[in-house]
Amino acid sequence: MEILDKLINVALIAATLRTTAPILLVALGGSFTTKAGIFNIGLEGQMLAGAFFAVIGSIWTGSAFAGVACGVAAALAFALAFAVLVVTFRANEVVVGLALNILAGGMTISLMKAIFGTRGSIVGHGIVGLPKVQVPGAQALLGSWAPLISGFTPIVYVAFLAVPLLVLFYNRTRLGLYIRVVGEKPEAAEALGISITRVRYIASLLCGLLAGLAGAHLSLGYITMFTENMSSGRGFMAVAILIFSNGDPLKVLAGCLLFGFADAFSLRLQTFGFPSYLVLTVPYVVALTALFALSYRARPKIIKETLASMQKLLSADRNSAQVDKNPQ
Amino acid sequence: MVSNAPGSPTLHSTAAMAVELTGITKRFGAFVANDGIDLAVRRGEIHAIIGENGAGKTTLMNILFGLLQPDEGSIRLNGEATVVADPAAAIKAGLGMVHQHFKLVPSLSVADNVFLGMEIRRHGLIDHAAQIARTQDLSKRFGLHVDPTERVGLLSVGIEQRIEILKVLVRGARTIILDEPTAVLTPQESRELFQTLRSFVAEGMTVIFISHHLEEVMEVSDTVTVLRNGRKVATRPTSELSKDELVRMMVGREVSFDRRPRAALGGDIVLDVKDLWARDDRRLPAVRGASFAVRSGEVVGIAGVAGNGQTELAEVLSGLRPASHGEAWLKGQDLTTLSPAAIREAGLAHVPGDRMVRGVDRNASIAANTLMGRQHRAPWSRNGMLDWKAIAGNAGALIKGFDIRAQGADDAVKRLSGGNIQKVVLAREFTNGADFLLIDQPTRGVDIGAQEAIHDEIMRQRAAGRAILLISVQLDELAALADRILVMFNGRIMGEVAGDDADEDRIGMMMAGVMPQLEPA
Amino acid sequence: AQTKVSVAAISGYFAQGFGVSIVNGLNKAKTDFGIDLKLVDTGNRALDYQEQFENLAKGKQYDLIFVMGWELVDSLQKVSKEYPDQRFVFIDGVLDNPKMIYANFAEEQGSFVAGALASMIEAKGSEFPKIGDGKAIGFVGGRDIPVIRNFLGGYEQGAKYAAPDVKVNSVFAGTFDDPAKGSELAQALYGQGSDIVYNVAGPTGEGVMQASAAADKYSIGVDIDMCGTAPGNVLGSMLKRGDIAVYTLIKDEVGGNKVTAGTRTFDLKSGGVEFKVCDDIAPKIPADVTAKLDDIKKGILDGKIVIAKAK
Amino acid sequence: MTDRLRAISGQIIAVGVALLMGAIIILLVGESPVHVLMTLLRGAFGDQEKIAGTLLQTTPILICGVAACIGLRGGMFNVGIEGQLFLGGFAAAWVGFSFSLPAGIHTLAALALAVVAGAAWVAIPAYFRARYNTNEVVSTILSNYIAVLLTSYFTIFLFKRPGGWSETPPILATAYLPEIFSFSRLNWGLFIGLVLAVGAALIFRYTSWGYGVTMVGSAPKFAEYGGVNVKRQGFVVLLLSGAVGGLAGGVETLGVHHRFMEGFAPGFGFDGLIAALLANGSPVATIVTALFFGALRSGSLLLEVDTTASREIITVIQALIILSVSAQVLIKRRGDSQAGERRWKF
Ligand SMILES: Nc1ncnc2c1ncn2[C@@H]1O[C@H](COP(=O)(O)OP(=O)(O)OP(=O)(O)O)[C@@H](O)[C@H]1O
Ligand SMILES: Nc1ncnc2c1ncn2[C@@H]1O[C@H](COP(=O)(O)OP(=O)(O)OP(=O)(O)O)[C@@H](O)[C@H]1O
Ligand SMILES: [Mg+2]
Ligand SMILES: [Mg+2]
Repeated sequence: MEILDKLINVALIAATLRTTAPILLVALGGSFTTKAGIFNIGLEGQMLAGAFFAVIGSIWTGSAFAGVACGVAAALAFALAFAVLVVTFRANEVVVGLALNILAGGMTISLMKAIFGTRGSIVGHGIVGLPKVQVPGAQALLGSWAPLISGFTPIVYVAFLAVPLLVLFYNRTRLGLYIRVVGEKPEAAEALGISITRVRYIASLLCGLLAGLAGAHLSLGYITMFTENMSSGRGFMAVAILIFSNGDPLKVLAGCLLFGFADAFSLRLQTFGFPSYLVLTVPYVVALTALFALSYRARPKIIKETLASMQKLLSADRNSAQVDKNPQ
Repeated sequence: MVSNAPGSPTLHSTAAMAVELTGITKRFGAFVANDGIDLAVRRGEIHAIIGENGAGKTTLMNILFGLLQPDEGSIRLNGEATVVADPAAAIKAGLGMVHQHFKLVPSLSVADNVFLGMEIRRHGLIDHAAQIARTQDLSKRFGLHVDPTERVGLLSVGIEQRIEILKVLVRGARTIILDEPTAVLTPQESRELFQTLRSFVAEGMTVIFISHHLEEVMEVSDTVTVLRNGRKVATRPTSELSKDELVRMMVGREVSFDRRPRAALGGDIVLDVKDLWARDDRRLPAVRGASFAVRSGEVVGIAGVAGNGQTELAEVLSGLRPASHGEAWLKGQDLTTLSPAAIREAGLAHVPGDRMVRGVDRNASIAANTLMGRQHRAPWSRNGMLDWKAIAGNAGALIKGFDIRAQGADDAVKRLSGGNIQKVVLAREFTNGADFLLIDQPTRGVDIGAQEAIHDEIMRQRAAGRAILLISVQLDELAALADRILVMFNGRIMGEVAGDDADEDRIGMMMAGVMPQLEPA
Repeated sequence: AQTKVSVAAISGYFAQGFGVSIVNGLNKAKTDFGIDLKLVDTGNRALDYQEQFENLAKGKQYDLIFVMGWELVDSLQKVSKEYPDQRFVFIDGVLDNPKMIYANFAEEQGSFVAGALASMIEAKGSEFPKIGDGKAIGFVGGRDIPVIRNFLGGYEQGAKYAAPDVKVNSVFAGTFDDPAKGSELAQALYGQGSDIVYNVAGPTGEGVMQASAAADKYSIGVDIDMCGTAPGNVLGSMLKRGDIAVYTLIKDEVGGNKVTAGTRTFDLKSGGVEFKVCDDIAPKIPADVTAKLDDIKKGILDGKIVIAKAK
Repeated sequence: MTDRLRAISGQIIAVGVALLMGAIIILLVGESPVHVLMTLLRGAFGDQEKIAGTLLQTTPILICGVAACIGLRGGMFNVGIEGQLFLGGFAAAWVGFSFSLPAGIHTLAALALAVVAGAAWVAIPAYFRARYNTNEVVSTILSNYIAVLLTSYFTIFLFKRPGGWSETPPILATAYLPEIFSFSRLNWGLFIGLVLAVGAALIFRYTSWGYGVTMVGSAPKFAEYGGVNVKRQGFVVLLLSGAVGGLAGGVETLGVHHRFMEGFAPGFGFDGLIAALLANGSPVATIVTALFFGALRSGSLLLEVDTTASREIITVIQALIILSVSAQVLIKRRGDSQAGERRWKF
């Protein structure tokens, strides 16, 4: 019991929110491309580029928010390259995504070496991190639960607020609707004169926007530094979540919270003497298990749909049976 | 610009005409799909267009709706000469088209689909409530009963069609084109559709619809236009016509049923199908209790309008689709329990209907394509090793034997013309020694010369004692080749006609869903 | 006789704490003595190492080649046999090859002091600002590898020696490259009542330092002076003076005092390892703690306190 | 034939474009492209040792590339070669240091277990892909992380060499893959890679099974119609791909490192996959692309020593090559409707 108390507490939930935020942002970005029918495995690279250029921008301008803008711009450039190759040139999405990931890794290190004369990480150098938002009255309102809503950097709030906004976007805006249509039934979009190319470009760029924010959050919000490969597979994790959430914002949130929790929880497990390397596999194992479990569970849905269509058919069949029995 | 100022109906003498097409010609390469067609549709009528598969109906409607541009001819809409550059222009001019293949988004609600592309918005956000309300209004007004909030993915085809019609109405169409609207409907749904079409006319709108179901045409249309081989045969008021006359105009007396000479061979039963049922991809029953037998040395034809379960039947017999009920015995083995490979082993050769997807690997060579299905058999394969020399040699022989126009066995299939691709498939399947040949649309898209060659080859196979099931939407093909013709409609076998007195009226009626008068037993 | 000295250094870790201090020492030597200096980054593929050594050794243009990182040992052994005249300096360890030069660091000594200070402060409980009554201190390692275990071993022994009832909670990030994870690990430790966390995790450890500021708890830096990363929250840093090591070696070389095979040990005694309490913290530390810490340092120097090395 | 010629010349143009962009980047970081290029060439082919070094680099890329080709042939994207390589490497090392067997047999036994480990590691993703159409790209990527951590765990917690770095005890000499030359670590692994590449090409071309798999990859509906069990062959192909991935790891530990080291070969799986994609899935062409990447890598080792440019520049150029090749392969499809395009099946 005492162990449980020590494991599961406000700090754990706050940690879950923190670990969730970057994956959530990048996964929500990927939601745009997923919904538009593009498999975007290049999220990792966009995020890494975002993280790097956010730091550069922050050093350069001395402003965290200008840094974020730089990071987003870099991720947008990657997203644009992705869109040009995948949408216009119809290159294979996986090849382009992987290559852009490699490019981001090599480029950040090269530039780091060119600019700072070293590789590895950029700390100090006048990087300005994002401020933490203290929600007024949180302490008074929630007492010891205040850390759940207060004390995060702005991008964390953006990440969580983006979920309902995306729900609204997909359900209530024209562009959101078109993105869904283009991904789900491009023939319908084409027949109605909706430009598939244009919508997919927009979706790719929106994806870059959020992936860039996610990267900037890693290097200016979560902590204030850049390290080579600091995205550490979060982009791939997001892709996994996108696949079984099909890009639905609420399901994306659920998936990200699951992995955020698995991550935060597994880190705490280590203090109880479990071997570090095994504990570190937990989030990946959870992701894989969820992926397999959900693809297995997809079957009952098919069965359900079949039953529904059977019922419909039975009524239709009765009609035609009547026709058969009473030939004119 | 189409301007039809209200209150000046007599501006033009032809203003009573909603649509006037003059001398429309459309060529696809050397092929003439529409050949100088004139068509006039009066305002406020239901105008049916009928004709065999490939007669040019869809092409003509696509031209009217701006999806295709005519090579020759002109279009007047409501008396105004109009260039219909694209569907947007057609919509602006008050036309609406319900396509043969629906273009709905399954995950969206009915109302969202109806308003897709012209959403009602408030403060920049889509106003679902308003869309639902307007959908509700429209569907009430025209008796198109749908629940606007329901997700389209869960609805039946019939309701999907209503949504397509609503889409057209919402865009303000006064003239509505429906391409084979009843092909996918149950009789009940068809009747409801006609109800709706009549209500359109009652509101002063005009309806053009394409159908193969003559019963329906007789029942609902005011005027009928018959197309054949890209030409217009006639336009007549429906009331002046009988079903028999329609069929005659459609099929055409002058089409010779070039029947191949033959001796009766009918040997042992090779394929015995008993009460076979199967579902289509939407999991709706597509084959409903088919029972028939095919003997060696016999060609059994299956006639029917495309989409009445023939494809599914062929897929079940070749193991590509599970049967939901029933049996199909091929030389002592029940095909419904076997894998595609085992069925081939048991003695099936199959010429698939969708040859580009199922019939070939377009990127592979002719040699590689002729290997499929026999890659484990000598002399092409020994101990699992392929003998490409033998394969290429065989492919070369097939190219000669079947007159395939190609540079050689190494030629990629994608470089061949459609007819030659079909010959590659036929060559492969006809030479694999199977006792049962399942042939689906052997001459679809094939030129006349090749058609002839293919027909000859089928007859040679018959003479060699093969049992042949020939599925075709072309009546003359069946009449020329089949010993017996089964007619499929809506998944059922409606009846059987002997090949040598193929009565096209009778077949046509059965194809249109009309039961033949049963001879007293 | 003053000769032009040419030096190369090869490692995969120049960007991480200890590597940074090595690079600092090399650069200082370069400015002070005008030596030729070449830094070679090995990357992280074991397949590449040997050829990189050969590329360096082949031209015989470097008087000394500094080598840092245990994963290079294998290649180093092979190439040093191939090029017996080439002098290699292996930093941070001793191998069984008597022909090589070793700069060995007693990180367990400095870590012992760090553990002792941390546990004594923790034992004070709420007497000391920001300290709770959890009676635990923490440790965040990078990858779970022997050299990091050696830091942890010294830290644990020191903690136990100074305040036996203070528990040491140790965790590993599994990576040196994920500062976000370092931050999360530290916050987890703080959340479980460890008020002081010692990081030995390279860039991952930067996350630990930043987390101490965020959680307003204490951290202990490693390798270089990290007091500036989170002022007020860093107790001190366990300095591993790679800079001193390379600088002195090069200085000898430049002075005509050619560096010869054998082991140079850099420990508390020689100043190669040092625990530095941050200036802003020092005044707050109770006198008894300071006194005992001095005793402990003396004990280590005298050899009275024997610290077991991790294998 | 002209098609192929056009494809190959397109490929070469694309590589040229990428190199040009690389040259511009090199200029931007303040080096001379010519100097960089000459250094690269010298580093890759300067003398017999350099050439052997290039071949040494080529070996794992080639074997991983063949693994990828096998998957691609059957329409499967095995992005998990990395993980299979790590597990295969560990498995081979384990046999190498745990058992004493006669020379030759020992090597074979170790390689055999590497193969089994690689296949076993991909078995679950392969099963779910074949049975439930679970996206294999994601499942194999995720399993990479687990594989790397798992082998680290084995190495450090279960089998660490006492007093050693994060590595297992050395394997017995009986399990070594013999070296080819006295002056290089280049070993029989290269022959294994070449035999695999040629063998895979021959199997795909000259066996009935290979024919079926090729058809599953290029026209699954046609294959199904022709009686090929599409699901089973998909499963088998991924398994074989994983097996070869495992073998790549075994070759590295038995031929080069003679032990398993934590995190010893990051990125080879991805290099191999990309070499295979660049070779359009042809195992024989993969020999060329792997050699190209091997030369780039080997040349870059000298680059670091002889210029101020970072080796990462090579990574950048590599990525640019892949991007421009991927764009040009499909360039003729521009302008078609995108409506009918296959979406990724999730
Ligand atoms: N046919 C189309 N093809 C592709 N995208 C489209 C199409 N029509 C609109 N969009 C996209 O949908 C979004 C909304 O477009 P729209 O032109 O309706 O904006 P608007 O009417 O100016 O919006 P608002 O009413 O909010 O000011 C835009 O991002 C636009 O790019
Ligand atoms: N885009 C095209 N390219 C080449 N040929 C075409 C094209 N569209 C139609 N055709 C050909 O034109 C002829 C008429 O086709 P159309 O679709 O108009 O026939 P239809 O009367 O609607 O037939 P069905 O009853 O089968 O729908 C057919 O032979 C068809 O193969
Ligand atoms: Mg039709
Ligand atoms: Mg048609």
